[in-house]
Amino acid sequence: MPSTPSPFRPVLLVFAGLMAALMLSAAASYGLSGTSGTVVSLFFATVKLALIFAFFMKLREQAGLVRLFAMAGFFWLAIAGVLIAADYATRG
Amino acid sequence: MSAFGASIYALIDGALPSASRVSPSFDALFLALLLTCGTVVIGLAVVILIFLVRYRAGSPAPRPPLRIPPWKLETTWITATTLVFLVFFGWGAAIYARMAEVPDGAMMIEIVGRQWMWDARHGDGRREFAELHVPVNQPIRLRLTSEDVIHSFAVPAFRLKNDAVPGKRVDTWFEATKPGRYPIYCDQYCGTKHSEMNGFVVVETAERFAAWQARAGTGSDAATRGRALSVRYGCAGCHSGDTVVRAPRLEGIAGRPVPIENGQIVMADDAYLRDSILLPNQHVAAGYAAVMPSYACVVPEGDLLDLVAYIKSLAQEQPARPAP
Amino acid sequence: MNADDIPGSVDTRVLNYLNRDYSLRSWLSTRDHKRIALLYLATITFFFAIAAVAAALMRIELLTPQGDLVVSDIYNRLFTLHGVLMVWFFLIPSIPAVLGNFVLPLMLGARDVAFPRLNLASWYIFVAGALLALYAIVAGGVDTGWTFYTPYSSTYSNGNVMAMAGGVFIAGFSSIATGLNFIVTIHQLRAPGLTWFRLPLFVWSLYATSLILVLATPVLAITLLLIMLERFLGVGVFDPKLGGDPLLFQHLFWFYSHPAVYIMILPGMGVVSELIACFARKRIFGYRVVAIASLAIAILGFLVWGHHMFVSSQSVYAGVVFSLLSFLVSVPSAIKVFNWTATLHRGSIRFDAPFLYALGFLALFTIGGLTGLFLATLAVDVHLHDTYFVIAHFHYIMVGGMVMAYMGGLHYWWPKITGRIYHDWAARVAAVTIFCGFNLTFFPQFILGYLGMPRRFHIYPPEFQALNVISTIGAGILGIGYLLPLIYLGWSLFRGAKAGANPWGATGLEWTTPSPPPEHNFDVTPVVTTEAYNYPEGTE
Amino acid sequence: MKAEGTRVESPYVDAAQRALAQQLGMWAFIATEVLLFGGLFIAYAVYRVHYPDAFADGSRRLDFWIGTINTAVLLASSLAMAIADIAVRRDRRRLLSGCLAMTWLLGALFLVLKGYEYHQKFVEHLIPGPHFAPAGGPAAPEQLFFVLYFAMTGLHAVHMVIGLGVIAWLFVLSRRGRLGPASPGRVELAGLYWHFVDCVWVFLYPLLYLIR
Repeated sequence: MPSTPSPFRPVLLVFAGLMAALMLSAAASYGLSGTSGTVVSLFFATVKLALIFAFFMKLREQAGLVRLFAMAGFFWLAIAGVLIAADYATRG
Repeated sequence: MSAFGASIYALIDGALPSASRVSPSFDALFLALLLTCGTVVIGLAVVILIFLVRYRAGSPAPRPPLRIPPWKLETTWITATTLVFLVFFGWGAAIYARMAEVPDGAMMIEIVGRQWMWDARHGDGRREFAELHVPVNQPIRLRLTSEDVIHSFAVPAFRLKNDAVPGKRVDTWFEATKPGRYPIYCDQYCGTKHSEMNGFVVVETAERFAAWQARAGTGSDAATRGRALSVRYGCAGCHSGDTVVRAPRLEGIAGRPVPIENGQIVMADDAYLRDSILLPNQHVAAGYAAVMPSYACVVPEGDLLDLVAYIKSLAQEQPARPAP
Repeated sequence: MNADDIPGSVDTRVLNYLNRDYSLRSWLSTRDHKRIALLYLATITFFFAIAAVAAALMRIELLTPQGDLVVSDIYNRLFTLHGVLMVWFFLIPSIPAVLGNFVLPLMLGARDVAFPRLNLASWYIFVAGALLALYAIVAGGVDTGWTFYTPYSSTYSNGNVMAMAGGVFIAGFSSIATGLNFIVTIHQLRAPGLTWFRLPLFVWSLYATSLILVLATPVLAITLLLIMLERFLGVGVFDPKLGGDPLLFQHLFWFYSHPAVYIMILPGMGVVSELIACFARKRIFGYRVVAIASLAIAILGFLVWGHHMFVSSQSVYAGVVFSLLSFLVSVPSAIKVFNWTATLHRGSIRFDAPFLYALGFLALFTIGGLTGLFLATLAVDVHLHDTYFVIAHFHYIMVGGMVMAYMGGLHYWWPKITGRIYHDWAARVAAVTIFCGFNLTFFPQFILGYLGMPRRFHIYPPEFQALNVISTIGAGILGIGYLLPLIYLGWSLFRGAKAGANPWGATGLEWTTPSPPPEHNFDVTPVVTTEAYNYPEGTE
Repeated sequence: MKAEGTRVESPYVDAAQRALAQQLGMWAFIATEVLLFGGLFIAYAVYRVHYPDAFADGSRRLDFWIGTINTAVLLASSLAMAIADIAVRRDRRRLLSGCLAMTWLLGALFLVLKGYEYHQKFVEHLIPGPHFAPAGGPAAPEQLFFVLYFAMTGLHAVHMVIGLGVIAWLFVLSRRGRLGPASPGRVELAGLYWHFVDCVWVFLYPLLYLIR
C-alpha cells in the first residue's frame, strides 16, 4: 500500500477543491451583491456540481449512454427555464 | 319545443354574428383553415377507401413494388406540410399582433371580474353590471382585472377573449361595427356559478349611446368614490399633513417622479400607485420609514381602481412637501 | 435455472403465466410483467367505468339548457371527476401500463422488464394514489376541473383539493417508475440481433412515451405539492395577494400536461402501426421516418405548452413563439398519417376487428390533429379557446385516437393475453358502433364551440340546445359501443376458441411464443435476423 | 426446478448487463429528480427577478453560518460516501462500515442543524401564514421567499431522510459482511443518490443564504 499512490487520493483532492469553492463563495458574498454576487455564487455552485458529478458520481469513467442520461435532466430543465423566461422577459 | 326550434333556426341562419373590426379577418382565416383541413380529410378518406377496396386480401389488383423512391415521397410531404403550416402560423400571428395593439384614441373601460358577475366601469364613473354599453365604430380599450379567481372575458360576436387575472391588469380592445346585443361569457372556469357569469354588450349608435349616458345619470365618479374609500380604509389618517405618523402627502404625486429609499427615482404612474397600496415596502419614498402595512388582502380590486383614480385626481393640487 | 431447463418439464398440462398458480397471493406478489399488466387492466377498467358514468350524467344534464338534473356544484364535481380519473387513472396508464407492460418484453425477446420489483411497486403506488383520489370523491368531491388552476384551487375551492392533488401526485410516481423501467428495458434487454431499427414501432413509441413520463411527471409533482402547501399554509407561491403569479402555475402545469397529451397519443400511434402492418401484410411505409417521428414528437412536445395560454395574458411574443413551435410539432404527426395511408397502398388488407379500430383511429386522429391546427393558430385560438371546440378537439385525440388504439390493441393481443379468440363479428359491430357514436357525440361540439359555447358550462343559452341533444344521443350510442366488448370479451374467456401462437399470421417475437405465453416468455432466447414487419411483399 | 415453482429472478444475461441497467435506471431517476427540484428553482428564479429586494431581505434573515457549516457538513458526508464506494470495491470492510457510519452521522448532523434553524424561524415568526411577522416589518412579498425557503429545504430534507434510511440499511448489511467487491452495486447506487441530494444543497446554499 505505501509504495503505490493511495486510492483515496483523488477523492480527497476533490474534497479539498469543494471546500475551497465553498470558502471562496462564502467570502465573495461579503464583497459582492446584486447580479454580480448571484453570478459568482452560482459559478462556484456549478464548479462544485461538476466536481461531484465527475468524481464522486464517477461520471468521468462512465459509458457515453450514462453521460447522456445524466445530462438529460438538465437539458429538459433548461427547456422549461428558457421558455418560461421568454414569457416573463417580454411581458408588457 | 320553441327553444328547440329556435336553436335549429339559429344553426341554419349562422348563429354567430360578425360584429367587430377584427372579425372579418378572423373569419377569412377560419374559412381558409376549414377549407384546407376539409380537403385534406376528404382527400385522405377517399384515398384510404380506394386502397381498402382495391387492395383487399385476395383481390386481383397487381401489387408490383413501388417505383418512386420512398425518400422522395417523404421529403415531398414533409416539405409541403411544413410550408402550409408556416403560412397559417404567419397569418394567425399577424392578426393576433393586430389584436394585441390597442389603437390610439380608444375609449377606456375597466372591467372587473368577480364571482360571478362582470363589473364594468366607464371613464366617466358610470358602472354597469353584466351589461356593457358601447358606441358603434369606436375603439374600446378594456382593462381587465379580477377580484378573486381567474375569469375570462369572452364576446364571441367580436371574436374577443382575454383572461381577467387577479393581481394583474391586462388591456385588450375591440371596435364594434354593428349595433346590437351580443352575449358576454366567462370562458375560464371560476367556481359554482361559472355558467351564469354572463352578460351582454349593447352596441348602440353614437346618438343612442349619448341618450343612454344621459338616461343612466352620471353616478358618482371613481375619484369621488375613492375619496370616501380613503377615509374608510384610514389612508387619510397618515397621508395628510397634520398627523403623528409621517407619510407622504397624496397631493401632486400622481404622474410625477418620486425619489425612493435606495436613491432611485420612480415614476408615480398607475402601477406605482397601485403597488404602493398593495406592496408598500417595495419602493419606500425617500425619507420615510417603511411602516405602512400591506393592503393586499384588504382592498378589493374594484376599490383599488377608485383609490388610484382619487389619488390621480389630486395630481394638480399643491405638490407634496419635499422630504425632510 | 436458465431457459434451457424448461423443455425438460414433465408436467402434462402446458404451464403458462396464468395457470401456474391461481392464488390471490400469487397475483398480488407477482413480479411477472404479464400479470402486472392484467392488474393494471382491471384497475383502469374500473376507473374508466366511474369516469364514463360521470360523463353520462353530464351529457344527460346538458339535454336541456336549464340546470335541472343536478345543481351547479355537483355538475362541477362531475366534470372534475371525469377529467381527473380519465386523464391520470385511465388514459395515461392505459396503453403503456397495460399493453406496454404485457407486450414490450415479449417484443424484445426478454424474460421480463429490467426491474420487475419496481414494476410491481408502480402498480401499488398507482392503487394508493387512486384510493386517495377515490377518497377525495367520496368525501364530497373536488370542483376545480382537472387543471387545478390557481388561485381557484389553492384558495377559493371548497372541495377536497388536498386529497385529490395528493392522489394525482402519488400516481405520478407510478408513471415515473413505469417510464424508467421501459427506458432501461429497451436499452438493455433487446434480444441478440434486435437492433434499434429492427424494433417494432410500438417499442419506439413506448420509448418516446417513457422519456416524457420520466422528464415531465416530476414537474407536475412539484406543482401539485406547491398547491397542497398553499392550501395547507394558507399562503403560497401562486397567491396573487402575496405578489405571486397565477400564470406561473399554468406554465409549470402545462409543462407537464401538454407533453402528457403525447403520453396519451404516442403509444396509440405505436399500436396502430402494429395493426396496420399486420392487417395490410406490409412493412410500414417509411419505417425509419415513423420511428424518428415518435422521438421528434416527444422532444418537440416539450416546447409547445404555451399554446394553452394564448389568452391568459402571457406575453404576445411568447405566444408567437409557442404558436410556431406548435405548428412544428404537428409536422411529425401529419407525416405519420401519410405513412400509414401509404402502407395500405398495394397491401393485402384483411378486415379483422383490430384493423377496424385502427381505421377508426386513422380517421378520428386526423380530424383531431387538423382541428389542433385551428387552436395553434393564434388569432383563431382567441375565439375558440376554452370553448366546446377545444373539448371536441381533444376528445377526438384522446378518445377517438387513444381509446380507439387501445381497443384495437386489446383486441389484437387478446388471444395472446388470454389464449382465447373472441367472436369476430361482435367485435366488428362494436368497432363500428363506437365510431358512429363517437362522431355523433363530438362533431356537434366543434360547431357549439365555434358558436361560442364555453366549456364547463352547466347552464347554457337555449340556442345551443339542438346540438347538445344530438351530442347526448351520440353519447348513448357510444356508451352501448363500450359495453359490447365487456360482453363478448368476457364471453371469450370461457367459451372462446383456443388461439394458436399466432392467430393473425403476424410477424414479431410476441407471436413466436405460445398463447398464453409461458412464465418466462420464451423457452429459448430468440435471435433476430430480420427487420420488423418482414411480410412477403408484392404479389399474393 | 419447474415443479418447485421457482422462477428465474433476473431478466439479465450476466452481472455486467445488470450493473449497467442499474446505472441507467439510477441516472434516469436522477434526471427525474432534477426536474422535480427544477420546478422549485424556476419558481424561485421568477420571483427573485421580480422582487430582488424582498429576497435579499429574506436572505439576510437566514443564518449565514448555519448555512455555510451545513454545506461543509454535507460535502464531508459526500466524501465519506465516496470513500465507502472505493472501500467496497477493495474489500476493506472496516473502512466501509466506518465510512457509512460517518456519512450517516454527518447527514444526521445536517438535519439537526436544519431543525434548529427551522425552530429559529418559528421563534422569529418567519413561518408563512397568518402569524408571519418578521421584526422590523417585512418587505412586502417576503412571504414568497419564505414559502420557497421552506418548500425547497423541506423537500431537500425529505430526500435526506430517505437517504439516511438507505445508508442505515447499508450499514447493517456491511456489519453483517454482506457487502463486498462481488456486488458493489448497492453502495454505488446509494452513493449516486446521496451525492445528488448533496448537489441540490450546493445550489440551495447560494440561492437562499448568499443574497446580499
